[in-house]
Amino acid sequence: MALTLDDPNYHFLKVTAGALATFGMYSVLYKETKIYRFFEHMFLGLAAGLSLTLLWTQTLYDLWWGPLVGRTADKATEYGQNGAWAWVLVLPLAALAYTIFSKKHNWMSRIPIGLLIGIGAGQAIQNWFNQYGPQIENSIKPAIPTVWSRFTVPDRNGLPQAALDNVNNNVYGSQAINNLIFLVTLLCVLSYFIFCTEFKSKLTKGMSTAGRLMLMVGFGAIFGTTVMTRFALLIDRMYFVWIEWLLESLPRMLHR
Amino acid sequence: MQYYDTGFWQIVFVAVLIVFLLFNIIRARRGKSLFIRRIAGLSAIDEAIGRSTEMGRPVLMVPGLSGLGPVGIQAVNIFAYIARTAAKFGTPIRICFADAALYSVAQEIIRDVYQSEGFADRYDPTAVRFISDRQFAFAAGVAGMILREKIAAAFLLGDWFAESLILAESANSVGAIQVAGSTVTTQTPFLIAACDYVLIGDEFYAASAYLSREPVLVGSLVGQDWSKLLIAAIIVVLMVQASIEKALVPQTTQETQEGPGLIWTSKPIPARLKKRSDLLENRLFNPRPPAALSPREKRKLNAWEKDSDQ
Amino acid sequence: MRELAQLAPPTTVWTAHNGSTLLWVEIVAALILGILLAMGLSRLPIRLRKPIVAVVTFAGGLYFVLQYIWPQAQDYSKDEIPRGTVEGVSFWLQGTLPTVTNFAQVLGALLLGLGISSLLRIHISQLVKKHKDWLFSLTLIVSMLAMLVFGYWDWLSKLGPGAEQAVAANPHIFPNFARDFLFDGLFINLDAVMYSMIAFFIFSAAYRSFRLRSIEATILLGTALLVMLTLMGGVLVGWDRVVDAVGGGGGGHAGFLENFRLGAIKDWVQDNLQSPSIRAMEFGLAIGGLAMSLRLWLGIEKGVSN
Amino acid sequence: MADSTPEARPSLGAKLQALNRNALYLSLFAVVSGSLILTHLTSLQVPAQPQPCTKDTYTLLRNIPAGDTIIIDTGATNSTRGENGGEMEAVFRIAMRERLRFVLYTWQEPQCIEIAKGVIAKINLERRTSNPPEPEYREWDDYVILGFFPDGGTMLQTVASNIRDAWAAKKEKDPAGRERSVFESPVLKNIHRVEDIRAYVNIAMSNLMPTIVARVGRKLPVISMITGVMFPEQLNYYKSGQLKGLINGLVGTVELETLMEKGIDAKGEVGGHAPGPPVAAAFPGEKNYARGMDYYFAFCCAMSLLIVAIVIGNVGMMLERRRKP
Repeated sequence: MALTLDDPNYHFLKVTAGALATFGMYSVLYKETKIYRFFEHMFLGLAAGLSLTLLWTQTLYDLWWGPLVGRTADKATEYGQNGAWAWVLVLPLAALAYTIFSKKHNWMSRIPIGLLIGIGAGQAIQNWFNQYGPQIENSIKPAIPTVWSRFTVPDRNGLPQAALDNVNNNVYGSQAINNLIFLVTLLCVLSYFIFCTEFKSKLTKGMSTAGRLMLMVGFGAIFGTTVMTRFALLIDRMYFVWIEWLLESLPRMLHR
Repeated sequence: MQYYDTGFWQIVFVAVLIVFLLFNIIRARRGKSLFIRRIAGLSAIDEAIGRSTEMGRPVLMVPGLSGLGPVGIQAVNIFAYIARTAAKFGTPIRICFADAALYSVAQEIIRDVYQSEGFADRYDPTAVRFISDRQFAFAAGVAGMILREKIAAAFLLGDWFAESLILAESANSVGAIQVAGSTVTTQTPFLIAACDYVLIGDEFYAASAYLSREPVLVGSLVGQDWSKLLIAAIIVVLMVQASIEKALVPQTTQETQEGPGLIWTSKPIPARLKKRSDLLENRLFNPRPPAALSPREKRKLNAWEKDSDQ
Repeated sequence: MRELAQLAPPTTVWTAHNGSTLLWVEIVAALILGILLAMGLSRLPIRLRKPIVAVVTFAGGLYFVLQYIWPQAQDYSKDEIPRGTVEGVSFWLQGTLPTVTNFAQVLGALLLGLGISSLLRIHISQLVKKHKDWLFSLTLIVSMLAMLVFGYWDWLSKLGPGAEQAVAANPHIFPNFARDFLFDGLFINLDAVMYSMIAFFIFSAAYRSFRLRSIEATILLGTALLVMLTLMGGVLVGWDRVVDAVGGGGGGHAGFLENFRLGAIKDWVQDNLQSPSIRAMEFGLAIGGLAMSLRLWLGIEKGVSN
Repeated sequence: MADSTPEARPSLGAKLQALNRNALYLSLFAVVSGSLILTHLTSLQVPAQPQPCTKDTYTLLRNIPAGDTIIIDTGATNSTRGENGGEMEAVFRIAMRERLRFVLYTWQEPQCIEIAKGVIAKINLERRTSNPPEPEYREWDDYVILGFFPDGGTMLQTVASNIRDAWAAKKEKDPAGRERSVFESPVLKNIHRVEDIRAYVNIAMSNLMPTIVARVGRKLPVISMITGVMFPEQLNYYKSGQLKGLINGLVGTVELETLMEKGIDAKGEVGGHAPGPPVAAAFPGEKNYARGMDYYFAFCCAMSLLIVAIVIGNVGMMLERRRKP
């Protein structure tokens, strides 16, 4: 069979299918129609099929089947690997989870599940500091200027390395103030997340209110940055439909 | 874990947090009554369920893409509370999952809820569903369900990613009340924009304590507060310390390593401004490898030195 | 070098040569043993059930907690002999870690069947009961089977055992096309469509809720607008022209006014307001997660281990 | 929340506050489609203002001597093609025009490689048809493909300590069609340590950068090309110097393309003509504006529409307030 995956006819078929799928799914923006329902169910089916395929090809084959049966070296550069029979015990263990469908034995499903929960919890505790320690350290910024001669940070570009290091190493007045603002913001927001005391004093009340407002600033900024990605993807979809399918792929088909 | 230099410090830190939590849990179990401030999003739950009962439309609960971890199980606990109320009123419920393991846990918990409330007959096993473990297939499936079944209330609590807005807006378009909360900070803004009530940050974790008033949970919530205060305190103290050290204490020695064992020796140098890596706080968080190093340690060490130069 | 390849590593009680009968015997035996154990479990008296689950959970967590708190040997390698118990344990922890994490992954992956079976249960019953949506259920099942069959077949022909020859002999057999069509032609596109649809929802959500209703809403709107404007080249250029005009002399020489470039303002907000507030929120979540994990590990969490 | 609940005889204010959902969707759809097609037919260009991180990225890539090798680690799939796609095209164009050799692999999804191959083929076609026609980029001689690494983290760890071990098993067909180790290819034959590689370009839709920086970040400059969502987070890595370059999704791509068109002069001005050798030269008269610029006008229009919609909503609210105080 000489036909290859980049054959124009086949490619057109594929692109057309994609375009139809696009419009089919978009139809839901108007209302939930039979067309959408069709594509939705197809999507769910494909996804399920894909997951099952990947379950073997990307997880079990490498992580389970490989160690279980081992392999004889195929490359001159490496040793073979022996099979470890104990891996087969995973099967009955996992099977326990499926007792959930039985009224009588469903408690057994809690053994593998419990094990997984335990492992997850353990890992969470194990990684906790590695994950958040750096963030804590990162929030510690010097707030006393080391230079009083000037307030703002000098223009960095075009400076020789030594001078640049000096600038980077110093703390200028403006930076000190920013670092203080950073700290205050951090504390305010943290105080908003204190649940078990009623804030009575003006200060603490003010702090937690300010904290909530600061959160809104953060959220607004995130919103702004995320909008770009979302719109870019929509534009790409439209490009796919209008340009790649309608203006490029279709004419190429017709001119053959 | 490496204990050399300041390595012990982080262990102690985590240990203290854990002690805070356990101590307060025990305290609460001893029957010490503890206060929790009001959380708007959670007061809305009953309202939402009431509304869907009147309309006779289902209540939807989705934990996003949460897997079988702290977040997912926390979400399921909240859902269990909601399901309990729904069971009393006989309000139909739908719970959709993207993770098979969590799905199976939830199915059991919800079934127990209905049984313990004495409404085993009202429990519909297809109410708890696995939709798909592929993010957007999941979104498509749930969105379709929302629109078809015209759900009256949606609880979107858990690990939400890009799909959050698809569900929130679909639910809004059928006029459902939405209570949402995401542990993924980048999604919260969208939930705030689209939903009626939003649990921000660890209000999500506070929820189960708030709803159940279960001593264990309330106690651990107090412990969490203490822990947050501890973090705040550490940051403030170290910040003061770092500021003073940086502004007033010049660096007069340089630590270098010599000899086959790479022994640390500190040599006097002309006084200069301290770099970040010279500061105590930095050293607390980046323990310095000991003398007599193995090859791997040497590699780490070189990396560390390069790091402290920038 | 070739000899080296033939040379298989020595076996232990736990391992046997690839393809050897011994290995298969061991595997079958272990499987039977496992099944028997499982059956034995089902006979367990009720009072023992909870403890067992609790113990299993605790053990699972303990392993990783030990990974964290146990003093770590400076330089672990398979062929070094540990000095003393502490280092011995540390070596054991480091040596077994990959296996344990793989095991957790495999076990978790094997639970996928639970989900798929729930999906199928619902749709097959709809199919049988001729529920009004039975056609769609059929679509779902068919497309699932198609993806499964061709996906696996395609994998066999490309990456599976002895695939190189197969591909060389016949570069693009039908399953490759079928799989490519289902995955690249349909699945990927459906995925992308769903993703792109978010733009519409952002649009309507922003229109609906970005009102100068309260201080909070105003702040949210203000920062969002600020950031959005910095993304639009035209606006940015225009604004900076103004800055230059006022500050005199273009191109980053407007002195103090530099701080009033749109980009600069945005960066300031992000550095000094956004990142600390989000970080504080992260700390809260971190602690909450830690507490939850702790409760789960110790089995004192209500709802799951009750 | 103001939802579309029309009162009896709604006032203008009420109307403006409750525009029909479908109308909103339709307007966005129309605006995006229209502006896209317009851009396609009349290749119009919107001015962009390159940010420092984009300038650094371009300067770094532009000043790598010809014939040297870089790593391109792609995670671009079709679902984020809107951002990663443009970034990838730009990188390939720069690399090919400077005759940089590159190693291509992914540890995110196997199909990323197929997609990258497609882009390379597309750019090769451009090069064939451009006048004067430029030489095509050929596998083995100009680039090698290492394929998919299921466990990239570990792989990078090995790369950091001994790159030759890490990729020892990787083979590729030379022009003669013989299977040979990639280290015999012109791309990698002079590479003995990871430090010999000039740059690590990571094109990603997920946040893998911290792992990369942790593993190899101190041995070679890392450039991260990501989607806008992750930009604020990664910006800190750039500021702390752990990232030598950073491209902010679609806008970053447009900035990069602008730099390819205009270049950076000796005084660091974009498109300036200061005397002396430029910081980073342009590629005059070549196809610099590509997918990024194709999308940018549509993007700006969509953003403007969003802002307009927000304004309309607020105007409506004002009117309403004025009507019944």
